[in-house]
Amino acid sequence: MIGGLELLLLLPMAGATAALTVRGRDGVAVWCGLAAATVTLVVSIWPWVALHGDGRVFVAETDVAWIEPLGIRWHLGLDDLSAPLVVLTTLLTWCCLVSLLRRPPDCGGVRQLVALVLVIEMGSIGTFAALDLIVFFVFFEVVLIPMWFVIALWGDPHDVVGRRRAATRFLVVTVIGSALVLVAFLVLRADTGTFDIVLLRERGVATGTGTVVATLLLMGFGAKVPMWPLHFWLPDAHSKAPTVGSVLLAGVLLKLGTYGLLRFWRDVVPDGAVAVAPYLGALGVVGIVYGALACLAQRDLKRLIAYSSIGHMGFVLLAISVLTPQGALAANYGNVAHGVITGLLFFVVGAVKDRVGSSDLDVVGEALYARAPRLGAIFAFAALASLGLPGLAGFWGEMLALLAAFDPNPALARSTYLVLMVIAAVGVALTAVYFVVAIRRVCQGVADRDALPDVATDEWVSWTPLVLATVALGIFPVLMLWSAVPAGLAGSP
Amino acid sequence: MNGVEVLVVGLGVVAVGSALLVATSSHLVHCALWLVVTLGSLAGIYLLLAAEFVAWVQVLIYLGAVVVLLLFALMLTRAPTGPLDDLTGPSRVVGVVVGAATAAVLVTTFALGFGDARIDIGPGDIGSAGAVGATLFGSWVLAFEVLSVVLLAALIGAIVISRRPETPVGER
Amino acid sequence: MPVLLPLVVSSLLFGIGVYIVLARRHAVLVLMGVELMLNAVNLNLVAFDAYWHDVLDSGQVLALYVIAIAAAEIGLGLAIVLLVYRSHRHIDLDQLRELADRDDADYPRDSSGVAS
Amino acid sequence: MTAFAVIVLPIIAAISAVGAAHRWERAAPAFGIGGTAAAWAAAVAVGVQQWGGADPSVVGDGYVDTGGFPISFVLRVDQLSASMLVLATSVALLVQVYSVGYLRGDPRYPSYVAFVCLFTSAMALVVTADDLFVLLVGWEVMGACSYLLIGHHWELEPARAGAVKAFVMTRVGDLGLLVGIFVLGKAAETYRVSGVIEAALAGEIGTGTATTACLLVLCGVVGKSAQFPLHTWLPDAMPGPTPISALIHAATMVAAGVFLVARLLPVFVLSDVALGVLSAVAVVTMLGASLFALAADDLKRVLAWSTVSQLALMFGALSLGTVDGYAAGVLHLLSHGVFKALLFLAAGSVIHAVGTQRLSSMGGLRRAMPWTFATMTVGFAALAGVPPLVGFFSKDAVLAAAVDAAFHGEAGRGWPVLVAALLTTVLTTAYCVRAWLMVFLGARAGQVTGPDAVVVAPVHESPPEMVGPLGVLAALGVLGGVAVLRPTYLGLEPEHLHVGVALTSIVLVGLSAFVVVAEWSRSQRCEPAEVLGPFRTVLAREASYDTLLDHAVVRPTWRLSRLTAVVESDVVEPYPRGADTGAGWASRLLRWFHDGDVQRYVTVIVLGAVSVAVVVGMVRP
Repeated sequence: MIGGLELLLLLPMAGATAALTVRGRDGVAVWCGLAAATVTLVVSIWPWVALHGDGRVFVAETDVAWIEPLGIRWHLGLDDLSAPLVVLTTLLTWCCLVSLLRRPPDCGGVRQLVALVLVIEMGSIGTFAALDLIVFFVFFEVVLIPMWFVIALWGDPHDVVGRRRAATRFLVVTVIGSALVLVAFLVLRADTGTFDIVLLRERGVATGTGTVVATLLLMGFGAKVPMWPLHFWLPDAHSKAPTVGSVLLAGVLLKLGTYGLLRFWRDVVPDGAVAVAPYLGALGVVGIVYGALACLAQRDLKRLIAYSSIGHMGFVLLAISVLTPQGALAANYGNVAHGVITGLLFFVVGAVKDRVGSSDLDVVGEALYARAPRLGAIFAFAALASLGLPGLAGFWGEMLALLAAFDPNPALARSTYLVLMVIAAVGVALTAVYFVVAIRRVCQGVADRDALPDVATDEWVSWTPLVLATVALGIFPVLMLWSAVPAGLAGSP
Repeated sequence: MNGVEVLVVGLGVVAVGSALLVATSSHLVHCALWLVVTLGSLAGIYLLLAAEFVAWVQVLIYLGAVVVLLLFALMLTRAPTGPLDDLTGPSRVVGVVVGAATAAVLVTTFALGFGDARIDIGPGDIGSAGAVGATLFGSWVLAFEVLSVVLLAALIGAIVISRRPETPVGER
Repeated sequence: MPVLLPLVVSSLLFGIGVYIVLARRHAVLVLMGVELMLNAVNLNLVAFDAYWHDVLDSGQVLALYVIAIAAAEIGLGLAIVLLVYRSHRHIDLDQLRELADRDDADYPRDSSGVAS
Repeated sequence: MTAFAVIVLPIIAAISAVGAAHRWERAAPAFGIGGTAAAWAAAVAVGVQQWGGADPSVVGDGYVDTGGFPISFVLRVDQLSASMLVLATSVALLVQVYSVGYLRGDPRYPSYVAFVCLFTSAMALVVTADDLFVLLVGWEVMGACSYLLIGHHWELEPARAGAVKAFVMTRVGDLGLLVGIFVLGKAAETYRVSGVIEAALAGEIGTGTATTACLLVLCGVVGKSAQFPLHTWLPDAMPGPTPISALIHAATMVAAGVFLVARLLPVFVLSDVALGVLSAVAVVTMLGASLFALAADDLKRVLAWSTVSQLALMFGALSLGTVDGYAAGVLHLLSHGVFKALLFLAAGSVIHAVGTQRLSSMGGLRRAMPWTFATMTVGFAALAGVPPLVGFFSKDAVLAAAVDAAFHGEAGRGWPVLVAALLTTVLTTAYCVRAWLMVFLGARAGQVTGPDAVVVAPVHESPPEMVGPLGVLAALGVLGGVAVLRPTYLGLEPEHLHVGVALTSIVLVGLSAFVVVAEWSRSQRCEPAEVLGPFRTVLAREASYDTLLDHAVVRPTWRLSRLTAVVESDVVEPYPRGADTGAGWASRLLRWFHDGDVQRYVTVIVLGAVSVAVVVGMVRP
């Protein structure tokens, strides 16, 4: 039987196959991929809706034997933690494919790129939906290689060596990270005799083993998130990746790390995580401040946004580390908000880069407001959203993270978290500084260079969902918070 | 120690001794000939171990075919017939050590595993051609057929490899 | 008859075969070393066959297979030796270094820039 | 529902203005005026209902569970909110009308209208929100709108710098407010404003908690209302369009700080420390800002410093912690809204005509711009506290409350506030008279001198859409005294004139004005502030506070960021590079074994096998 989630996995694969095999011009292939992505997007919304008012923990659950001798089961399901992320994935993929429709890469190979994007989508959905450790790991790995191709083959056309190095660095760091994750999974299996997340949650894990597992997961997923000081692959990968690569990398791939950390710390090793949680919080906060300071000194827009991602992920990590339902909520909200906003930022900066040939601040020049008013306005909008302006999506993520840190799990030292919260608040201020400085450098000023083509129709089509999502999540945080307490989050310590 | 054992010991000494000569001789052709002695004495031991058919196959194939092939190889590569002083490479010490270590490990293992076990060969145990043939074409026929395919493949492979290429490899 | 007797002989033959393979420079001699090792195995097989009184004679049958495969192997080995001789005009193993990992300069440069 | 309309209508107008921008360029002002007028009507409707003594109206009951206490989407309008709503929408409406003339032909008019509308809406949200987080949303949206509007002329360096400074300084303060909300929410176990006040009145909040919470809230208030030590952004925001300055100074942005303290006064009262800090901030800011106003050479800067100083006066009144103080603070907030809007719009009219903001380049405009002259005179007089204008009565209330506290109540806060307020009265009069003299009297227009003199042609009175709002505000300034004396609409006791206090202040105003006029005459009708001598330079530099901030905060931050960049490239980057190089070396080392000697390969293989056999044999006896 094919459940809804299998459909979500098969649709992108069908789209990818169609994009590769369909005859005719390349445009037809992109349309095929886009059609698959559209159906996936529509289908992916229903689990999220189904969660509302439904007391069940997991919707669309399937659980059949897969590799029986090893006790590996094909167990999929979505809860309030993963359903929004699945929608985020499908939405961003849709936007990416729309942007490829009229703007195929100069170096060609748009069919392959579409197929890879869809494979990434499939792998991400699978990772979010997996309820078996091995299934999770398989999908987690499936995402990596396509992204390596996307960066190495369709990356910055001016720097072939640099883009390959960035891609390989991304791959090596994340593969090392996932090796640690695999070790953690095997330790869990050795201790409890099952790979099933639901069973693991029911049976519980001894605190000692739990601490070992939590530490391994911290390091493994930390490389993916990326957590300071494992972040060094991110700026390179972002600055060399093509626009769709940057969007998916920031919007979806980083979420795999935070989602994994949250899922396993919350559901599987809540007791073991207590011992390492303060370290996670501290590293997250260091990431916030460090990312903000690094942004201030950046000369390249894409790198700037990459460093800002480190900061935002710092908030998510801080929220995860408080080990409360509120923290989980804040982390998930931060995940989705960051995905939407940073996706939009990368689209806009990618558009700027396409127009002037570089994302270097000196090359981009000043006065985008005058040279391409709508592009400048969207950039300013996205920047304001990213710095956490209330009324837009970014605010709730940061605010809830700080609020969660104000009131951590009773097992944790509250004074530590108060200090962390204050430092994180300083990071919020620094975030505001670097974004307004960036707006000042890029958007404002005297227009001493040629005007640029303004936002085109296809760009509007691919960006508007993200703009609307940013506003909607900001004004109606209920969208994300509605299923908060009744279902899964109540189960944590 | 009965007569059979004496014979086995004697043949064993001959086999090992001539194998040592294979390993040390400086005449290539002598090496091949000493190898014949080793294989022959092994055939004798097979006979004493009641493996009659194996012993004859050993004589036919090894002594007959394999050694001749080796001699062909020596001839076709224009091996000099006189003594050569550089037949043993610079790693002879290492070779001695590793070879001795291997033998020692094997001997130790066997000694620990089969310290004083004995082989009792009854009259019905003789592995005559009939008996071996019956099992070979009965229980083991599938492996036998597969082996024939392997031999065919090896034959074709040997032909393909040794065929003269259109352009001589050396002039590449 | 102590089972150890043939086993010791086979072990010594095997060790000598190893020595030949490792230390002798002439390719045909190395092939002889391989033959010695195979025969050592055969002796083991036959000896254990006799020891266990196997009704299926699996030891002997396996020894026969080994002999057959050894024949095939020696045929292939001969072909390779001839090929090597034809291309190099010698079959001295010490001077056959094609398998060495050479410097980057000898390869067409990989443009990925991953290494170094 | 009406209160909801006040928030939503301007947003609709903003979206329409921007959406219609490329089709009907001329339509933007109409959308702005229409939307704001509708919001104004709704606000008045709410106001009439509340002033009539109705129970506070509550709109909406949605809430969001955050895992802790829920965030409620509830609007609650009481008498104070209603009055603030009416004030804010009125000023916004007048500003929209006024801008039609002031920004005629501006290509960025649609976005301007949209931001002003959004600004109005955000202020309405701040005064009506019954949840601290929702209040914070409005609070910060206002900050963003002021950032965007101050940077309206983004091709000018001062506008860019001022916008960034305003945004960053207020946001730094807002973080304190955010944490303060956490503390309040945890203490009161709700984020509802009404709930927090109930908890405070019921004594459920301890003194320590109240102190922490109030001090943190004060951070936000100090940032938003430009009080010491975060006061410098407001004068630097002056490169923004003048109507925006009127909006920010009179009825929105900075007023929100006073409103919040007034709202949360029941919590502040629990903590003497918080009130003490508040009064200290108020005293320092009051005096410092009015001194800076005295020496500034920029008309809008004078007005900006006067706003800072008047806000401090309100905080002084609130910090007394008495009912009289509360009434005086709120009344002064309302009356200040009227006359400061008037002053800024009139100043805009002057600047629009003259083309410069420098006082030393103006003068003698009273004949050329009679309407502007008349209305601005009313504004200055109200600011200085000349009877019977609105400012006189509200300041009288502040002074009376301070006297009451000094002699009969909390002397520790009463005396400093009283003394500072009296000194401020003197200084306020001084800078008002000075500015008035330098703008309208003295050398005539057309003889404007100085480096910025761009207008050589004779100056004209501004168009009616600019003078009209001035007239309305001037009328309010004259008649508003009644509203101050009869604050029953706020649910307060009627004020009565405090004769002794009033006389004292009148005498002080008169003396101060006399001295300034005398000095002005002595300096050949040029610059009365010359009497300050070397002190004037210090004041004109605003006590070098910005330089101090620059050295203490801004530069270290930049240095840290450069350090981070260095760390990134020289400490972090070497890790992957080192791993890369290390792997290269390791492979070269291993390659040394891999030299093509097949026999050695076999040696190693056999050795490995033998070793494994030996190890296994020894481990398993």
